Amino acid sequence: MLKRLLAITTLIIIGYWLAQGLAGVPFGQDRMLVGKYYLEHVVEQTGAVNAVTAVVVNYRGFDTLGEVTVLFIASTGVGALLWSRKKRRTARTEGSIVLTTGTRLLAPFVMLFGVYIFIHGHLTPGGGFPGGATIATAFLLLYMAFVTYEIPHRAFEKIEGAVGMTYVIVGLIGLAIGGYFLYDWIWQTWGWGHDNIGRLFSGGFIPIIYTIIGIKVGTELSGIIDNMIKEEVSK
Amino acid sequence: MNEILIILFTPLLAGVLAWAFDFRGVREVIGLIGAAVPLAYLVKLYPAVIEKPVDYALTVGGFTLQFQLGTMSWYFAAVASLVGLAMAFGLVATSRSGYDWLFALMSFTGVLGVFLSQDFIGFFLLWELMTFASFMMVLKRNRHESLKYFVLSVIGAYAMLLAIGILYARTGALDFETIRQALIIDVSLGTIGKGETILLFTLFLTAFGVKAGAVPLHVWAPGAYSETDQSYTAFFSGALSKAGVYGILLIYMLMGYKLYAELGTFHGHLTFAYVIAWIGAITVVVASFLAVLQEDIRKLFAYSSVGQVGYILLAFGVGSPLGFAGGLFHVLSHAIFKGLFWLVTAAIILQTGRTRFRDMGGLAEKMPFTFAMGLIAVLSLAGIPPMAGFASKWLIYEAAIQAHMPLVAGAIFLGSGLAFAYVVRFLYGVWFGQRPSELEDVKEAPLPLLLAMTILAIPNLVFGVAPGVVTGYINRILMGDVVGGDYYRLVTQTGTYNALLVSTALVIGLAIAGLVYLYGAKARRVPVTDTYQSGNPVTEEFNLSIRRNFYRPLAEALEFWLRYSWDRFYERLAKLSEDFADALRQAFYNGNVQSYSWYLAIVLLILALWGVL
Amino acid sequence: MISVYYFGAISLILIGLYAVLVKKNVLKMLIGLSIMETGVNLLLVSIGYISGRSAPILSEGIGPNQAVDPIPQALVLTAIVIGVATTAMALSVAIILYGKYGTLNVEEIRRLRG
Amino acid sequence: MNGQYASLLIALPLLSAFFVPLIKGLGERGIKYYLAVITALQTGIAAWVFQQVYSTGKPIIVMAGGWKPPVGINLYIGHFAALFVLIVAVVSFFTAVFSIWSMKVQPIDKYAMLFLLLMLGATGMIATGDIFNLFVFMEITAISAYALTAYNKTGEAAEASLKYMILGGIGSSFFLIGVALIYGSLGTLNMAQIAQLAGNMNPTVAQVGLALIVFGLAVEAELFPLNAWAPDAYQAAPHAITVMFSAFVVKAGLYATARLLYLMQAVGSWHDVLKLLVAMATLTVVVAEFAALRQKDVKRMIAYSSISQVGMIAFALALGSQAGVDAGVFHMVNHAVVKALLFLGVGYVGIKLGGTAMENFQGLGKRMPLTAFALTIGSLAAVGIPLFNIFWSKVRILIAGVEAGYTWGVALILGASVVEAVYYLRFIHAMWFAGEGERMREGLAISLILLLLAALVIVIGIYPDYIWSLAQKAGSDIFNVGQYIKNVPLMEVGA
Repeated sequence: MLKRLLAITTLIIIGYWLAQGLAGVPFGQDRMLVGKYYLEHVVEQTGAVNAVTAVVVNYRGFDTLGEVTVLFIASTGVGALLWSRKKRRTARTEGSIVLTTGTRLLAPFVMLFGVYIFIHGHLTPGGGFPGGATIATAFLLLYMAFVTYEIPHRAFEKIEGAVGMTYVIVGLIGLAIGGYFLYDWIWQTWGWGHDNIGRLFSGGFIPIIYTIIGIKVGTELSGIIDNMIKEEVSK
Repeated sequence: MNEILIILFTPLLAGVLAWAFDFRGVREVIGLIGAAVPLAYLVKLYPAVIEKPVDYALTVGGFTLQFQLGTMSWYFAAVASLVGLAMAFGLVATSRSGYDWLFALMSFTGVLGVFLSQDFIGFFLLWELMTFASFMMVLKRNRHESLKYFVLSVIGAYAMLLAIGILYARTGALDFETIRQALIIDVSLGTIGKGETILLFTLFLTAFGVKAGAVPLHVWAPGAYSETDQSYTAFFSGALSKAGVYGILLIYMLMGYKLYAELGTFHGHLTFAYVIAWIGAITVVVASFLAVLQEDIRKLFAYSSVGQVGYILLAFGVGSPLGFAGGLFHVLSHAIFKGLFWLVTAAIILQTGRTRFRDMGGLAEKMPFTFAMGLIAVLSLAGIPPMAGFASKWLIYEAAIQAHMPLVAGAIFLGSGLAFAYVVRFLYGVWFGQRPSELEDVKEAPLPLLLAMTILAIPNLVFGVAPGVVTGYINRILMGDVVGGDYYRLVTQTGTYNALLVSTALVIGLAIAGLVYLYGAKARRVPVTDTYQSGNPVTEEFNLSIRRNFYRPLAEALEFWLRYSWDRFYERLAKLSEDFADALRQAFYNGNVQSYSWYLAIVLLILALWGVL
Repeated sequence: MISVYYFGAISLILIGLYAVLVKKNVLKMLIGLSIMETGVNLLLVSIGYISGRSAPILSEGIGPNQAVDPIPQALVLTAIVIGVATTAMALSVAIILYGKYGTLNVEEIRRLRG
Repeated sequence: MNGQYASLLIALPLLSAFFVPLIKGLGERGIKYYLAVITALQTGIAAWVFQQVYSTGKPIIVMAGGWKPPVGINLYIGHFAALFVLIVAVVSFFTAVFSIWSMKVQPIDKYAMLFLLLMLGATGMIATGDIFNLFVFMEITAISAYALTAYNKTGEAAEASLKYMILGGIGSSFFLIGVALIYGSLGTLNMAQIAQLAGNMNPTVAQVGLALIVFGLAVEAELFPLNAWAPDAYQAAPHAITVMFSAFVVKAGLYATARLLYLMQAVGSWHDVLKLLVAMATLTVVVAEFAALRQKDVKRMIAYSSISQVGMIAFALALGSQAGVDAGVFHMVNHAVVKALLFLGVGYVGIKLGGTAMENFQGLGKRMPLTAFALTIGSLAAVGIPLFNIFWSKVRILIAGVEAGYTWGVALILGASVVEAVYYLRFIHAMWFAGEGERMREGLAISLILLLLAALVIVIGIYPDYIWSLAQKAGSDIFNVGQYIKNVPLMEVGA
């Protein structure tokens, strides 16, 4: 009991301290410095309408490269930790009728919707990560509905690796063509899609990268699900 | 000039080579050359050093290490390399592995470096090297003693490093010359306060006290001296303890004026010098008493070595020029007679394998040459005229009396008395009397060991008969005619000592006694139990003979004092700190993630409280 | 004295920390950890918000000075995925822990100590 | 080959990590050799960058995506980063060669991926010039460290990884709050611009922000109360990975703390944070040394000693003086070499004799003389014996410490290093003068690496000038922030 009281008092003091700090950063005030530059130049410098996507992929593309690596580490780590020679699904109860028929109907559309999200990343909110996550939910639905369903995890690992490599190769091409790593050579040097801003084929290499991220996140998350669901079968 | 570099680093190089080429013949030859080179170069540089000190600077790791061969450093280096050469010859006989050669010669470099360096970084580096090398010699044979030795000397070394840091922070310099000037100027400026000067003084005193074996910090000496290859102990106690004493001189040179200004005087003596004098006095008394009560030769000589270094501390503590002269002379004489003692012990242990009085006796016939060397060492330590020991002790007595320090002088007299007591017991217990049956087939010590003994015996005799040689050089060190007289006579304000006259009188007297003994007296067999019971019944328990508990009554008399032993105090302290460490570890790293996250929360709380308040 | 969004974000963080500090079960601690991460993400987004402006999609209606600061939203995208990654790793370690220790009580998982 | 090719330092490990799943067919040995080749390549690039930076004297600014700094993210590879990326690459190469022989636990391909990404994370953390990018690379390092700590899949490994995860998770969340606060008040994430604008920040926000950032990084840099996870993580991780932990993962955290600390000099409460850091660092040294005194497991003992030396580096870096930072960097380099040598040796013995308990090390001198010799050199160096490399940096740190007025701190550290001398010399005694055993065959590659590192330790010990000049340049790279701001080509972004 004493421990909880002690914890609460400590946290209240820490909370008060944080609040005092945050009071110096009043809510809702316009303190943008670099943000203003982005908003003013995003359309003509990157061709993307969605400023957040431009920042994520183009201006701060390095972060996203790191980001994709973090997820890659997560999926490899889970794979490494839960590794065993023979793993098999040991679920016994089949999904209810509603679930199985629903999944049969919905799975393709959920995947399609996921693909839609990351292809239109530079136009509408959301991008590679939410798109990938939606695809992963489709696979999760299949797992829950059918007892025997398994994703081809060897193939998924290969896709993951290949797609990751393409991301880095896109960066290296930028280095070769434009002289800078992750340089948007489609928009800057080749100048494609300058005319149809706001439509699909615009935004430089943002759609390409977001497709890469979408596929990668989709395969990785389903790989994690696959690793966690299966159990070691000692025979 | 890189002569200094050669002097300094040939022993180390030779040690490494000896360790690398660890074969029977090669190792010894390399070792001997390595030990001989410094002495040779020192002698070569003697004329140059007389006019102008030889300087050499070396930049390593951003620090400039300055080395200088001045009159004083030449003196200390010569003493060290003389004993080092004797040690090398001794090692040829006693050591079997390159390991001993490597670390013996590395400590040789360390000592030379300490005497020659003129800036604190070089001083500290070579000081640590010397401590580490001597520690490794002891580590090989006994872990507990070596760790005790290492911990105490590392505490000393780090106390010195702290003092160096403070001096560097205050004076912005590391080399002795600038620090000396800065401290003199500082007396008027007063940037270093009284408290800080006392702190600096205590830190330096601990550092050099540990190495010299002053009383509270002497506990490592018996263990370290007895638990290593005895011929190395000749160097260990002969030369390494001199580094501590050299440090005390360093305190005088660097901070003397500042300490005088800050601490003033006490009954007409410099306060800080008075402290050193008393530390020396207590060391002499305590070490001599403990030495007398020992049953093992090595322990006996270890305590006696600590006592003798106490003499030197006391001499420097007296603070008068004569005191310094006596102290410096005693540095030389202690090195030669103590080194000789340890080589004699090495020979005894090498041949008989025994170290306790109880198992020895009557070795004079079996090992006549070693006996002769032992006799010279005994005379020199006890301070009997023809030997160097007498001259230096005489100077120290003169200094103490002139400086009106009766109690301190009293301590020296008591110390010399006790020294005579344990030395006589060694003489009679080991060499004369009944020879145990197992020692029948004991042969004389091997030739290299005998050579080593002669190297140290000759100076005993030469400087005994002609002390003026040494005092002449010492006058040059102290830049003043401190001790008058020519080669054979020492003249001070309160008395003169004509060494030649006294020696000739002694020789004649001995000759007469020899004649009487050979022709007149009838030799009669004395049973081994012919003891001096003075009336007590001879029971099994109280059977005192020269070889067993000879000084038991003295021990009973000192019962009250012997209960408190520094050694046990330090052991308890070490155990306490180790248990504390254990408790701390169990408490803090208790393995529970929750408590770890609590530590994080506490740090956040501290930050919050600091921020909020 | 601070806006309700900040208050919400800070209280989420503190609730998460409370769970880590007090709860005995490892899974509850991990849930506490992810609550804390969500709290931090909410704080990050609410710092970027500028009152009276809309999402930074610069289609026809919205010009540069009608849009909210895009950077915190980009950062949050990354922070969320990091939160997912940490939680995934933590859960797989929890699986191993349960396999090897047979318990998830933090008090008993103490083989490495001292 | 203009400076931008330095971005290969990040691209190469990433590309090769993603490539591993595709070459899974090569089998275990193939992947291990692939790992060694990639780390060798990385060392080559790092050497080229090192030579480029140190010959021209100007740092390389890699601008990701071609955008000028405050708009885009820039990698600032100055004197420190060039030196340390090279150390990271070299140590990773040694550990890769070591894990060829030592790593038996399955899925080796995943081990290779995590190994490369740990190296990537550390390199990124050292090279980046943007706070949030530092957070992302810190997370890459942290998460791959979590996975690698638990890689052995034993109970202890999972427990150690759990501890690291929870403490690391809390630390990074609070670090993110700090970043949010700083971004909230300054509007920029680029380090150079933050250093410029830090002066006119609102004092309370600055104080909270700085405190939180330093708190978050202190968990990664193992300062006193926050390093409870470190001994377990070092002990439970595979032997090769512990080498990387102690050699550069901790250093990256320390560097980030120092970098951000000195960038925010203009903040009002800077000196108080420095004092707090010095206190924590001194406590780290003392507690870690005392904890190592009666250790039964040698690996955990050396882990504690590594933590205490890291505490000493943090002490030096937090002194707030140029001499202190130089000494700290010099100690970082020495510590990396010595600890790599020690952990490699202990790991090698751990695998060959099964377990790293003290009993296995009894009489090692007779059984594996080469490794025993290397371990002795390492322990003597760690204790700070002259003629070995750590002596020089330890003396410099302590003198700088006293100069900066922390005499008590230096006294405590000296007391702690006496304790360190005791347990290392007991270790040496156990190896050479206790126990017995017959001579065993020692692998060539690993003995070669051990002897190379031991030789490096002695060479730096005898002739430290070159490394000291590097450390001075690197130290000034961290310390004088004015030069840092001038080097980064900041665009005028103001409204």
